[in-house]
Amino acid sequence: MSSTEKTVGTRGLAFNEPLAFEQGSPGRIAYSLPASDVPEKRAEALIPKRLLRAGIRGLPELSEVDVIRHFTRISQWNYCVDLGFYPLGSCTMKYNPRLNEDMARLPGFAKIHPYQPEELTQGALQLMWELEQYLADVSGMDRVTLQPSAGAHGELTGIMMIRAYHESRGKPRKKIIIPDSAHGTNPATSTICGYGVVAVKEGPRGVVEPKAVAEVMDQDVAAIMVTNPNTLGLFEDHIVEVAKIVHGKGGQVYCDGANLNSVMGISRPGDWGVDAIQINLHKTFSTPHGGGGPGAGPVALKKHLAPFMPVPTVEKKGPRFTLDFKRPKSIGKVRAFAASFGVLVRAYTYIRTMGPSGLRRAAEIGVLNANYILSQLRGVYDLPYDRYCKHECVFSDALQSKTDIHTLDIAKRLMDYGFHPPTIYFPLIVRGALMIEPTETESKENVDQFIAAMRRIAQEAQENPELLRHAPHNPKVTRMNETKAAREPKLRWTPGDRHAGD
Amino acid sequence: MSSTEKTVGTRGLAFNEPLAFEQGSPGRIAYSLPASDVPEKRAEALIPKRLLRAGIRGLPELSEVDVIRHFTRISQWNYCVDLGFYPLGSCTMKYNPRLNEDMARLPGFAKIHPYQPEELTQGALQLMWELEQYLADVSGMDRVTLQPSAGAHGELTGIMMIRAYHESRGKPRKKIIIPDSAHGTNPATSTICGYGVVAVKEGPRGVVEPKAVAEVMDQDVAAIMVTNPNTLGLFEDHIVEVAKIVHGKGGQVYCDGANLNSVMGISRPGDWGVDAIQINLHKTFSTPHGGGGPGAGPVALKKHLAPFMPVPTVEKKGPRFTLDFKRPKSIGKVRAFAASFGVLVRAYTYIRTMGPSGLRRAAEIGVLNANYILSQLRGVYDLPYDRYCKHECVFSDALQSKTDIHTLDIAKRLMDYGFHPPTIYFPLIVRGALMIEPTETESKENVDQFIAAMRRIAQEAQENPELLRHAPHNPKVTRMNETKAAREPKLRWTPGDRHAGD
Amino acid sequence: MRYIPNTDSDCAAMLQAIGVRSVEELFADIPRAVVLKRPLKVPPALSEFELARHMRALAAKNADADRYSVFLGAGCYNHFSPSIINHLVLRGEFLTPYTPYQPEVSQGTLQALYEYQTWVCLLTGMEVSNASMYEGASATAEAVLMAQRVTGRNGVVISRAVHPEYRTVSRTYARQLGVSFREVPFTEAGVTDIAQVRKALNEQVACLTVQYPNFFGGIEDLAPLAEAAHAVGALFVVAVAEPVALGILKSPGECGADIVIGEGQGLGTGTNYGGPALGFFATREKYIRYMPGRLVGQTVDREGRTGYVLTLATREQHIRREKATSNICTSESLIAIMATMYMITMGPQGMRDVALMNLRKAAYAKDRLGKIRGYRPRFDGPTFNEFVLRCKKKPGDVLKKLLKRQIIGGLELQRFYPELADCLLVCVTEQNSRNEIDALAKALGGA
Amino acid sequence: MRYIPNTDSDCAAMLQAIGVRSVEELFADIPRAVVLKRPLKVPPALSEFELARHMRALAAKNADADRYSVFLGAGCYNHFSPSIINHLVLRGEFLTPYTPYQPEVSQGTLQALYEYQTWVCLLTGMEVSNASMYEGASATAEAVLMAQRVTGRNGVVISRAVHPEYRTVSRTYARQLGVSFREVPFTEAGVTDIAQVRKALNEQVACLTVQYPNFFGGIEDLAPLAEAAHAVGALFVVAVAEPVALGILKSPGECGADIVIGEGQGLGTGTNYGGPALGFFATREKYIRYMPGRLVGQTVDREGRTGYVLTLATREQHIRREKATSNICTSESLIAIMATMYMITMGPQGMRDVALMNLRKAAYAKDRLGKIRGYRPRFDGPTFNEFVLRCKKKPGDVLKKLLKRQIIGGLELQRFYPELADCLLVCVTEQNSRNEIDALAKALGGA
Ligand SMILES: Cc1ncc(COP(=O)(O)O)c(C=O)c1O
Ligand SMILES: Cc1ncc(COP(=O)(O)O)c(C=O)c1O
Repeated sequence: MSSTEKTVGTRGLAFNEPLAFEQGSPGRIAYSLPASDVPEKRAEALIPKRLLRAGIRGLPELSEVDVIRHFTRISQWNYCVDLGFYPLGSCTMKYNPRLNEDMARLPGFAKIHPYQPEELTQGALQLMWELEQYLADVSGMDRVTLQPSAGAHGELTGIMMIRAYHESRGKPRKKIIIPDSAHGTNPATSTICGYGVVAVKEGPRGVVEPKAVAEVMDQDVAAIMVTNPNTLGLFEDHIVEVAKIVHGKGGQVYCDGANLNSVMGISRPGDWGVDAIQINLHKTFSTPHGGGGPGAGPVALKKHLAPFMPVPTVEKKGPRFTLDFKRPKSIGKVRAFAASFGVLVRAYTYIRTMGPSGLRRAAEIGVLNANYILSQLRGVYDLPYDRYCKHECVFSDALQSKTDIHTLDIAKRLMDYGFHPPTIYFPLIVRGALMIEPTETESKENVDQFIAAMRRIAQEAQENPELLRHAPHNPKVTRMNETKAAREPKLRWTPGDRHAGD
Repeated sequence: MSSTEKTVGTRGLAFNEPLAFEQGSPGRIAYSLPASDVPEKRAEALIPKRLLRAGIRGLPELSEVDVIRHFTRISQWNYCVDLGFYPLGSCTMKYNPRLNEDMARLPGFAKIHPYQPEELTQGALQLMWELEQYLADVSGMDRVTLQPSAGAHGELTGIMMIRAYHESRGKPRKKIIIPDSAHGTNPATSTICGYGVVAVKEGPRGVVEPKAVAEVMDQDVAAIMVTNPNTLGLFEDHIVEVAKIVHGKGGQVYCDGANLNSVMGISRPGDWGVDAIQINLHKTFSTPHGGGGPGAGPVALKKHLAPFMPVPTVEKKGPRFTLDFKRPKSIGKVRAFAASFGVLVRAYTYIRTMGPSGLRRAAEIGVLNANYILSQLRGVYDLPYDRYCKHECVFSDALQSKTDIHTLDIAKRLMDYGFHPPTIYFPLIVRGALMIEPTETESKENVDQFIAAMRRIAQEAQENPELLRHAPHNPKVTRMNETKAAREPKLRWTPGDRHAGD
Repeated sequence: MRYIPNTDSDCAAMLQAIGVRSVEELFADIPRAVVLKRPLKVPPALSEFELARHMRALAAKNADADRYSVFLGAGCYNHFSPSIINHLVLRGEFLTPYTPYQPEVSQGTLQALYEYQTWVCLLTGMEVSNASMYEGASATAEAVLMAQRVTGRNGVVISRAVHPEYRTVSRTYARQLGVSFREVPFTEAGVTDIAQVRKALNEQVACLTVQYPNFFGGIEDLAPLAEAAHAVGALFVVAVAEPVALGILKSPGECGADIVIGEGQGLGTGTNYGGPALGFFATREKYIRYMPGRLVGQTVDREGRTGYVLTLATREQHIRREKATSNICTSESLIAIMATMYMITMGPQGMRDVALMNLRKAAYAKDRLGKIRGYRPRFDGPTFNEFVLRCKKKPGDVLKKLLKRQIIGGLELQRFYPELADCLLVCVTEQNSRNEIDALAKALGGA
Repeated sequence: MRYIPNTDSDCAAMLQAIGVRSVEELFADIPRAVVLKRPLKVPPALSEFELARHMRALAAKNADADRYSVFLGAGCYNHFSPSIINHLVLRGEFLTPYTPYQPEVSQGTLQALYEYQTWVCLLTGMEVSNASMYEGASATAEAVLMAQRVTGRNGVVISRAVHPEYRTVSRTYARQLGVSFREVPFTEAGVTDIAQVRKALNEQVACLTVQYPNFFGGIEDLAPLAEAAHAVGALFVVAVAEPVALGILKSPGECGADIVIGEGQGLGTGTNYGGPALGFFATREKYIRYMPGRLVGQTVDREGRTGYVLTLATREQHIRREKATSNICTSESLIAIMATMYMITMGPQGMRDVALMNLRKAAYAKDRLGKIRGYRPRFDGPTFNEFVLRCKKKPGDVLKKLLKRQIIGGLELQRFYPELADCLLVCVTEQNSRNEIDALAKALGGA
């Protein structure tokens, strides 16, 4: 692609690599185990034969170097934060510090068992207790449950607690109000919690209007789930009033805290009137996404919801830390054991690295980067809500669709330039949305390179639309047949499959 | 390259990345240091001003993620064992076990100081002492100095000891006999040790003939340096006789042990009559090459050379291990401190992983793989010495040069197929040599893929020679202007350089 | 701040380009009343090596398995993870991408997850697997919800030999959806009482859930349980908290399971105080569209090259919103990839070997400890790598004495089973040497 | 064996293709008499986790800097290495290639080494650097040999304040080439006695070699030394064992050095019981063709794209054989790359900060310890992060007492300098906290 020549993206040697299951040779091994130091009884001597299997048919037999090569090769097919700018809106693809990985691997954190006696896990408990204090202050809330394993899991936990709260006061109520810019997890969560969904539209400024909420708010509404800053990257500036309206009718305010990163240290959900909020540690607190998890979604709460927290909570008794299981009003548990502890260690390390001013600066610079992109692409791409944004800015393909170039084409073309595409076609309320979140860990130079690529693509859309329609050209594979994938689902290799490489 | 489509090599997204020195912004940082806990005196208060500098002008200023990306991106431009078959003859590019890396990083090995008292380094000393025993048995020698930092360093140490030995018996003598298939380090070593070089030609079977040695052997010859198995991949089957001839005139037999991997556990230099041999741990014992070191080149010795070993040696006194510096005949030292210890830890780990039968099997399978390649490419490429080989087989471009295709073209084309080229144009005695060492860590399938690529290249040489002349096509860059590099040497960035990416 | 590249002059240039004088202006939309007027109450920043020192000190307050002999399992197993897994998973290319929404630049993650789905099927004997769930307990809960969707029924019969936390989590998830649970007891063999199961099953039951091997290490005989469930039209759900056992045990699929869920932390990831973990979720092809979670499918690109994509997303929250099969979004891809590395490293032979080694060591320990005065196995059925040990002395006191010898001897069952208040649950894996077992025996003899 | 993929049936197929019946036939050329008839005397293979346990036990017999306060330097410095370096260097793409003979598929290593050569020049104030040598002592020896080649002279004047091992190694290397050494003493300021240097220099001298900072931590005044050497036509060689000092000290190049060599283990690699280490070697452009070692040069490919190659190989053994400038082949690329990562991570500000921190902590310690009864600084000149402490009590006894408090207090100089038998060499880096220094002072006060 001569036109991308002086940009970040180019082409180089890559390696084809079939499925592991299509490789190997019988008897080849990559593992080692000690010789048995106990009597080598036959399995049949210990377990009735009818309960035994011969072996796991189909697992490949490779040597150690084969395994190393397999995963090293396929890893190179991935784009990632360690390779470049990853402006996936709402996903907060900030740099994932390596120090956090080291800390999570200390034997005293990695090689401990959740059922060890408390006196042998004081370090782990202390870390969790302190992390709870930090998150409580960042969110302006009273307590935090560290148990949920991701953002959506946190939402679930939060809404369950709200339900339990309402139940404790008589009845669970029936509905949850959700603005239609919300992430899909919000309505899905409501359903699992047994609630119906009442949609509210954002107003013309891209935020929820108190009036709209007042119209739908009644005694059947258990809560509003509001994302703030929202998925348009905008601060819900009526949030305080909205909260009052909801509280006025006995409802609760749940905040989807996926975008907390842009107000951290600047403004606190607790002060907005929020009753519960999940905090995505894998976004705001820098733990790696790992291609889709693990994450962690602690939920911060106001006092009145604290009795309903899942067990155990971590408590400090004098110099000692303990797990408290005796919480009669608790909703129960949303996962086994205390939490996704390894993720907590990483987030804790991050917070201790950043300190109070570092956390605030992260918010500020993330917002600055987003507004800079907004200002530099204004006019080049359609900007449905032209206001200062927070963590991200949302454009659309309205200008390009005139020449039949769509968001998808723009996204794919960005790959050729060496960038990961933004989040696309979300939020749903913006047709052909391009949702761009730079985060604070990108330098002005990187952001400028991205802006330059976006401008060139806009130009290409006019001058050479075919180039975009056939993009991407640089990655090892180009656009995938998604229809075929969905119509003829092939979800696993089966013995007898032809080699995929053919 | 449609013709490489179903092979290992292909193209994918790669990233341009300028020099680190061309990046950054003043004031940006990637490091952190604690606040000072001692008085913050000005440097001028402690050191006369005229000895101080303002700062290191020209170093770039990056953030942590910039550093991560810089090195992650450029790393992807490298071929490596972890990515594929690397049949670089004589270099023994076997798999480098990851476990070895972990062991070398244990704080008890990585965070210890060479001048710590012996009672606080008993583990390190024990490891070195045991490693000496293992290497002594593998080589069939009496003692081993672990001090040298690479193969050539071992040669130097070995020849110095031989010189010291001769001096102790009167005079150092003047010359060293070196077969002309030898690696360049052998003659270079001789010169540094103050010796002239007497060349002997290999016989028609590719090995040194006793007669040829007898002809040049006299009282002025300090030693013969013989590589066995040699750089043609052949076992010097007259070695015992050659050693007798050399010993007969009071000379010493130095063996370049770079290829010990192919006879390990099968036959021992000590039994051939060798007096000293260096062992390249980064070849035979699996420590990683790291793009050109670190290595380690311990020298194994017969008893009569032991007094000349560099200090310190590691000795066992009862249950205790000590460093012995009191060796009056010692040549001195060839490096500071005891050895390239971290490399020794890796080699030790490897030996303990392999055990006696594993080591032997490594030799056997390496030789089997080499002979298999030899048998499958015989006739496709010219084979100057058609005999069973040891660790490697050596072809030439004689058949291809008829169509003006040369070893270099074949080598570059292999890259397109996803393979690293063999060692080329060495040994010098084979015109247009292609020296192929598969090692034991390659599976038959990998070797077969390589053979298939070599055959297709031979075919392409006939059918489409231009394709080869312009190879490689898949890597990020193609053939380099080496003449320009040598004629107008540009060996460093200087402030003011244009961006290299332009 | 080393994680934030922009310098003051970078910021100044950007502010100018935006047309504002300060960053504060960009926050002007936040109502004044809710602007925080003080710094966060978080300790001041520490430099890298101060922090590392602090963390080492904190970690040292925990008793790790390098320093202690640990005989705890109970849903979190201390298996050996080959070194290469940690090295491979630390590659930034695996560690730092997002969920693979853009397949052209995510083929590494996608192929790895396709391989994950494959081995989950091979291991469990099922037809399809999703690309991971949070962990075993919530996966069990999701299985209950799925059974409810498939059958349209609201009853759940669950064995008391299922991990107590799996049961708690299932209840927590399912209560707001009107699911009612009935628990069935275990027998003196330490397995689910099938007679009681049969009594509990009826046409209102969506699923029967058991664990395999069960919480006591006992090996359920799945086939008759499957039959019983199917007889009333209920789904048979099998939870596998210790998948290493499936290296030798007949797969649940072969025994008639309809949904197999479980926990994969033992496959390469380690204990980590219980998380991150790995929920797996497999079922029969006919139920695909009821499944929660992400699915990776094989397809081709425009030039016909094989590749992988996220597919069948019409089940998921980001498309179906309130009608989704689950609200799950971020799951446990990296842990799934680690487990894939583990399974591929182990291969069929390694999985068999490690399973056998667990079986034998635990058998040796059960035998050895059972012969000590005052201790004997509580149940008489076959077990895998865990067993329940009845103690004459108070289990809590026994454990405390063991601690003095750097032995963490097991779990007090009183915590979950009042009727087993005199019992310990003891787990032995390939990481416990015979010496350790003998030391435990000796210490118990003296305790 | 997990490192050897070929199975028996793979082998059988290959043997058949070759046309032999057994692997033994492939070894038939080895004379029977020298075929080994027994297995190697090496312990039987250990599985990964047995071996890891064994190694941990072995490592635990060494006192590491995580558990001890270490005040040892003397050519091997315990500096902090940022976490990212270890992560980056473990990427297989850096760890597992060979020397970059094939530039098209080695641009990563080549660019990194070009960057290495660049910062070595910037740090030392020289014009060209090679791509690494083994370590500091042998690099010093190679500098001597190069000076001999450049000047055609055989005399070397070397300061006694140069690291004793550097001097020993230089002698070991140079004696067979007829080089004679003359050592010059140090003054009461702890630096090279320039009057004695002037006396020793003459027209037979190839080079004057000093260390900067010197072995006692003293900061030589290089400019007059350079002048003195140049006055007799000798080269001025400066060894830098502690390059962190160059974060604040005037560069040797600026002071007139002709060759600067040194040791870079402190830049990101760590102590590792002394190795692997990193020899650096820099000189003036006019001497390029006399230089030992590999050089990376910038050039363009056929399509005009910037790239890097190994160049000027006509100096090297593989081309010039016995006429080469050195026999060095494999050197220390990976350690050079780690040091490059370190330098780029630290940047100009970081290098200045860390140097200042070393200076200040050592100054604090020198002051604090020098005030204790029975201890005082041996020399009165300025020092960087090391200093010589004279003790009333026997230094050996003092050290032994400190060990009881987990303090490794320094190096007994008696080992190398009989005249300093009552002295310790004490090193303080940024890794020694004030608390540690105070604990050392307290212990000395009591010792
Ligand atoms: C606004 C919003 N809410 C919720 C979520 C769900 O978070 P998780 O993926 O951690 O479950 C996301 C994640 O993309 C999000 O962007
Ligand atoms: C035959 C032979 N001898 C000596 C050497 C030099 O070894 P090193 O590079 O470890 O110094 C080599 C390395 O390529 C070699 O192949």
